[in-house]
Amino acid sequence: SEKAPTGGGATTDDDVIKIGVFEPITGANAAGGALEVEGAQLANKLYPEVLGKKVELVIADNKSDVVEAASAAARLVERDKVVAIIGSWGSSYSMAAGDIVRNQKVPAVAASATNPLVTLDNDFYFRVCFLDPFQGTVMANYAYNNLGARKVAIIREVNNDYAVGLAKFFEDAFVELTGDANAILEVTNYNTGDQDFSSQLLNISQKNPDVIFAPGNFTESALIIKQAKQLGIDIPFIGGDTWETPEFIDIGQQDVEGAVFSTFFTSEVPITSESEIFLKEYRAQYGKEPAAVTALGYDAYLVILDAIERAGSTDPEKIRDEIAKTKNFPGAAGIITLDENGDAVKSAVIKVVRNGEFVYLDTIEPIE
Amino acid sequence: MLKIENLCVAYGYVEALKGITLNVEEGKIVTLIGANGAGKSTTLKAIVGLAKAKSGSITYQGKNLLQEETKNMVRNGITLVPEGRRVFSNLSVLENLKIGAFYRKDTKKIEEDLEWIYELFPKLKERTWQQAGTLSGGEQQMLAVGRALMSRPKLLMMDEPSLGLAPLIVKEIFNIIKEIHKQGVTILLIEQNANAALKIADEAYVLETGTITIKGTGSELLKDDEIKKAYLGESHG
Amino acid sequence: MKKRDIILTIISISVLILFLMFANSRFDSYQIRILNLCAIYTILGLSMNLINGFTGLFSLGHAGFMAIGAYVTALLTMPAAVKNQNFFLQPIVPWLENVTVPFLPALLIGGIMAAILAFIIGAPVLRLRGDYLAIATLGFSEIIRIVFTNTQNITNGALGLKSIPNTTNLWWSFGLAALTIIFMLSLINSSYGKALKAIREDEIAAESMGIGLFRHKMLAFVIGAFFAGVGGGLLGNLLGAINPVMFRFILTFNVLLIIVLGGMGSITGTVISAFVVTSGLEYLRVLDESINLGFVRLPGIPGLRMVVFSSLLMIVVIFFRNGLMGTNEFSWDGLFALLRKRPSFLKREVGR
Amino acid sequence: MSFSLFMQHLTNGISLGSLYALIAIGYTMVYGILRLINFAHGEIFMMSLYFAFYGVAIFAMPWYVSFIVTVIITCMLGMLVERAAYKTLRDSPRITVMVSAIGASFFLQNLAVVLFGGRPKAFPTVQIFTDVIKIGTVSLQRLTLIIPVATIMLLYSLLYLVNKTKTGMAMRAVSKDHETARLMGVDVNRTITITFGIGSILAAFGGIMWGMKFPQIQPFMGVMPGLKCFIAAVIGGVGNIYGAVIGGFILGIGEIMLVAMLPQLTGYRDAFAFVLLIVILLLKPTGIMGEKISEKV
Amino acid sequence: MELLNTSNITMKFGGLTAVKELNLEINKGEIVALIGPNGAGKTTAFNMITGVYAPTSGRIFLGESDITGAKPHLITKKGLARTFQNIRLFKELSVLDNVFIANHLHLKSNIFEAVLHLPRYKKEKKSILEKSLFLLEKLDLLSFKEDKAKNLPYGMQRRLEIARALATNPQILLLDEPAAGMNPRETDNLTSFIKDIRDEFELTIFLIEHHMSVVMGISDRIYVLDHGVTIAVGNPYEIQNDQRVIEAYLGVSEDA
Ligand SMILES: Nc1ncnc2c1ncn2[C@@H]1O[C@H](COP(=O)(O)OP(=O)(O)OP(=O)(O)O)[C@@H](O)[C@H]1O
Ligand SMILES: Nc1ncnc2c1ncn2[C@@H]1O[C@H](COP(=O)(O)OP(=O)(O)OP(=O)(O)O)[C@@H](O)[C@H]1O
Ligand SMILES: [Mg+2]
Ligand SMILES: [Mg+2]
Repeated sequence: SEKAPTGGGATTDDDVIKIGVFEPITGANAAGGALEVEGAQLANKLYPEVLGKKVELVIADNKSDVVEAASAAARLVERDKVVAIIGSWGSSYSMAAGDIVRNQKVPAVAASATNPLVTLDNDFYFRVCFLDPFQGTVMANYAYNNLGARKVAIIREVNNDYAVGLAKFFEDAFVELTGDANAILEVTNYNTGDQDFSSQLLNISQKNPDVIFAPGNFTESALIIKQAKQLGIDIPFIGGDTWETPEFIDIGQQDVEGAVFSTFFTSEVPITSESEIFLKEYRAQYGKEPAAVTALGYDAYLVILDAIERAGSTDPEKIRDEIAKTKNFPGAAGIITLDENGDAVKSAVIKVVRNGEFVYLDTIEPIE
Repeated sequence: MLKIENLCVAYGYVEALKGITLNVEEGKIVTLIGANGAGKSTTLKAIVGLAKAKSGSITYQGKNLLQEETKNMVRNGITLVPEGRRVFSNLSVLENLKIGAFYRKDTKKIEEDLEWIYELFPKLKERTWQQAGTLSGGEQQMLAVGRALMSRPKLLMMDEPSLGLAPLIVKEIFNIIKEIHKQGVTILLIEQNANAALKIADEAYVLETGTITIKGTGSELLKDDEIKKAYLGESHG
Repeated sequence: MKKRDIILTIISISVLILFLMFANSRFDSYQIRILNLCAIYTILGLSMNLINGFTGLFSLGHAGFMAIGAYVTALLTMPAAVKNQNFFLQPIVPWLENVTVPFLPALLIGGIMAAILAFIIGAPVLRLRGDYLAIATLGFSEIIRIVFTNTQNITNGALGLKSIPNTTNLWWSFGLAALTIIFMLSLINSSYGKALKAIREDEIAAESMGIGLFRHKMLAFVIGAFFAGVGGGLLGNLLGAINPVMFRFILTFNVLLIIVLGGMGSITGTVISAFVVTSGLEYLRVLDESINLGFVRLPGIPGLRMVVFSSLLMIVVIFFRNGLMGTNEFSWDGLFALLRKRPSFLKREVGR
Repeated sequence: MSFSLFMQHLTNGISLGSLYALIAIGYTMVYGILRLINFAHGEIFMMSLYFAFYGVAIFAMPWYVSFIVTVIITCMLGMLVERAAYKTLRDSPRITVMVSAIGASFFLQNLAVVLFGGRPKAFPTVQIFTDVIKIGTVSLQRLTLIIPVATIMLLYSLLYLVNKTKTGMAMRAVSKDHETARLMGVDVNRTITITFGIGSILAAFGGIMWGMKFPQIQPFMGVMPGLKCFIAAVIGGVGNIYGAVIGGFILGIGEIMLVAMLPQLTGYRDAFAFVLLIVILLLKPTGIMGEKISEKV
Repeated sequence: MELLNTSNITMKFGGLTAVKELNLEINKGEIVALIGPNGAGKTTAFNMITGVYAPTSGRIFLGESDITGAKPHLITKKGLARTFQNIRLFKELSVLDNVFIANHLHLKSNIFEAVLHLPRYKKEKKSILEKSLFLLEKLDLLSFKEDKAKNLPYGMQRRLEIARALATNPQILLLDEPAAGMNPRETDNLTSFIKDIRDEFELTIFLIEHHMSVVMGISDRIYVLDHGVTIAVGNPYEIQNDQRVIEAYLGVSEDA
């Protein structure tokens, strides 16, 4: 259409290449969004140029809202003429942008959106993290093998697609491991923003599960674990990657000690040389330990940059083709190889809260 | 006591008062009569600051009233019995009376005045605890007058106090007005019942579409043919 | 209508059609999306104005009706394969799996479902008055959302629906918006519309004049819900992805805002306001992003846009209590009178 | 269900209910006087938590100093909100005021995002209140005992204020007719400001206790409690202070018991408040304790 | 022929009996007045008859049909219309619309016909418009037809309320203190006006009034209530000389 006459690049300004960062900066998921933005910005600072041109990040707030998300994505593509997009935290926002990037033929690389639907049937959406089914399996294995659990209860955030998905994948994996159709004693629900979970917890505790799996946001999860302790419930809690934020510990304090979860990356065991650069620079700039999703935001930027380099062009479609070919790319959060769906095949990391810190426990390799 | 000069009031584009001049002397009963919409209520509202004057002046005991806020009027001794009763429907009869004395601090005297009101309106005493909103129209009117008296006004202004009242009560209200007047209260009265009003008035003004057309003593106006024709009707006078 | 007015109206409509043709071929998808949203919000605003502005019912349940319309339309237009892909956690109920109908009937069914629900809800809640009605309808809209979150095998729960066919385009949205405007104008000026206004003015008097309160309130409520459902369906098939969280109270509030700013009880006001608010919100997006002034870069402050937006809103509400148009409507006579009185107005409009 | 388990549920319900009650009173106060759903009440509540947080975390005040300062600042904030969003709209159509109220609520939410950031913060807890004690088989925080007592105490002071004092009488008069109240010498603006101040103080009390029980604060945390407590007020009969407390308890205990008795309905827990609201309104359109408003024709 | 008939209607508000066992019989073509001290229960009686309140006990008949406890709009459809003690016009609507709306109850077209302007609706609309204009003309309100009702002078508003009530095609018209707020002169005009409309529209009129000049001037019969109890029924002459009525209501005759 209109783009054709300008030739190869969609950028209007020849000196800069624009990459969109499509994240929830405000609203319910602002915390997660901010972490990914940090990663992308750090990467941009370290690698500000490609093809001899300056790379500029254009940050668009999807306001943790699906309608806004679609508009924000459209705006990035059409008004800002970005050549690629990073994001978003929260699979539903990525899904809302899915049609736009596909129709406008601009590639998007999600950092931490783990819902299978994000990339499914969409040639223009990629991600640098693993998927919920894998994460569910990892945690089910951990509960079964390491904690010796045979009966589990689940408390999930029912209006959060991530939590609902992860709970289901965990359930399937755990039932298969135990061969016991009743291995999941109970699945109980709560809503985003709830603060009282006492009755759900008491109900669960009556069934005496070995472990409680609580996929959901760190905010509610920290409160859940805290309230369980206050009610005298002494059952181990395990969860997913969203727990890995400083607030999880701030809010949960001594009560979240011993909580175990899976995540993408650990700073204790740098995986690649890129990890070391990332860690060094991040600590220097922010004076704290990075979250996994920050590393993923960083990686998403690098993958795009690498693709532009290989394409030797700023034509979004050519960039897409190169992103799709990404193989054994050394990112900060591990080696990235994208499969035919555009999903990264990677290892997962297990961490535990110990003495007010997230401590590395184990690495789980991808299942082939 | 109260002097109004060249007062103009407008609601948006509607000019309700087009420069009226009016004088209320201490200790008198002054009445304002006129057709519906002539601007009678507006005059009273302007005095207490509920309607904004566009130009002109209102002075009360030498003080410029246009600068005063409505809430300070009772302190100055000016009380208005508003058109349409406006009792506090969610308050009891007793509380309505008490709120009439809101600014007063002399608790003892308030109690005495309460008794006085109950003497004037025995009906109200029967209904001390009833919510004012459920009183009948006439009862509410009595309550509104009683409430105003509780502030011990020097100048009592009443906007159509006989509206919707039974003949017996109308007579009673006029007797009460005379009674209050005897106790030294100056009265500015608006009435549709021009006949009765003129009978007790020392001084009367006729208002027509925002201007004063006739003024005189009550008895003068009662005899005026034009007034008879326009306001008193054939079956009267 | 005067002959002059008919001609002017025909000219305006033709100009609008030409504009849409132009927009379709020359505007980028972002601009087209905003235009689509404007038209959809016009429909939503008008439907809410019928209930709140013209009938005086304080209803805050719009997001619920929109949710019904959006889900029904989406589920009816998605091909079976897409549905199966969406429902990967728990399969969709069989009776929904294979039904696929064209867009227009799907929209209509969406609207009708919303209307049926309004009818069921209305029977009990329309007996309530004022704030109580407001809070009860708000409650129903939340209940709808919570039910949609929990009915995994019908709505896909929290996962929402994606890959909904992007059928909504300028012709659909503007076409339906125009039909809605015509419908509302005709309704409001009919005897039924006047009866609704009478209810708004004074329920007791209206009832004493022989107007059945319940029946007429229900009429407004159900018709409003129908158009809200249609608007919701258009919105869902514009976005391509919906989920229950999207239909929170804030969505109702956005629509409420449009009608209050435009003038409760004014169709013209609602239309203008829908366009101004929808595009205005997009313009304000600048505030959240960093601004490059050439020599310095001002960092964007996330959230500032909404702060500015809500202050603007409050200022407008405080200083223009009756909104842009009050209860007045556009007429050619009125426009000419305005132009004659204030020639500068014309200049400003043309200058832009 | 065993007796001890039931008691544990009940205790949790009472403690949640009394928190709801506390905030609901604030709604009811303002509604009673202004006939206005103060949508910003939930946000004033949220702001009070931030004030307390900053008092302790940034200004390193001891918790009791910080809490007192919080109550004062929140009170002022409430009065400020009244000035900005409501005062100028005294005689506007209801719906306009409602929109302004919702606008004020969004404004405060987003202001909080800008000022405090969107990420949640941990509310400073006070050991003596949050320690867990055991009574029989029931384990509870000390706070759980304190909250209902505080609620009941505040309830009675308020009842006294509204029904027995001159200020209270002025409040009730203002609620019906501003002009006439003014004629009687009542300072209407001052009365309304006081009402908002008191409502906000209650929000601050509620906020502080809420924060200690659920030590997590973020800019949008006022929305759900705000909505639920308003519902509690309506259930009880909005405008009626007793009603607010009763409504709060019914809602708190009801929510907990719903989940306790019917675990399969946990996903619908938030709907409970709305369903209850609608059921009560249908049975008794002005709430349990609400005055009957039969319009006299 | 009896048009309106109540048998022992009683209305209690909590402990208060506002109206006790009221028996009215109003014949076609009559003008009947209901008087009594403030708070006697007159308006309450109206409210029961028009369906605003459902009586605590007793039955109300309009012609043949029992209208006890029926909804107000259904009672209006049966041919009973009223005005209010405190004027209740549709304030923001035009004078013409106020009257137009009162015809809505007889509209046969459904909403689709109305929205689509189908022939039946067009025809009905035309006749409603003609009838409304005719009424406005009859009541001397035609020159105000485009004005908002709230902008009319008070006396006109009262007249408009009557015009609106007439537009519902009533057999019987209930007027609650039509002369309130009018000066004696205007009151005189009202008296002849009520008689005129009775004749012109073949109405039966039932009114509440405190102005004795009106009541005594036009009533065929008068009911007197006191504390909810009927203390007298009779023609104006009888009532004026009834000792109980004088004591409770009229006072010693002077002028009213
Ligand atoms: N709030 C208002 N807004 C607009 N116009 C008003 C308002 N109040 C009164 N008016 C107009 O001002 C004029 C004077 O009204 P006012 O109430 O003073 O009359 P009045 O002499 O007291 O009549 P009445 O005998 O009916 O009480 C009228 O034309 C009236 O319509
Ligand atoms: N809704 C109600 N609730 C409680 N009491 C009521 C209600 N309506 C009327 N009353 C009471 O019933 C009695 C009769 O009232 P009503 O209005 O019928 O009197 P009325 O005869 O019309 O008097 P008026 O001539 O003053 O208008 C009064 O004592 C009044 O307080
Ligand atoms: Mg007047
Ligand atoms: Mg009466």
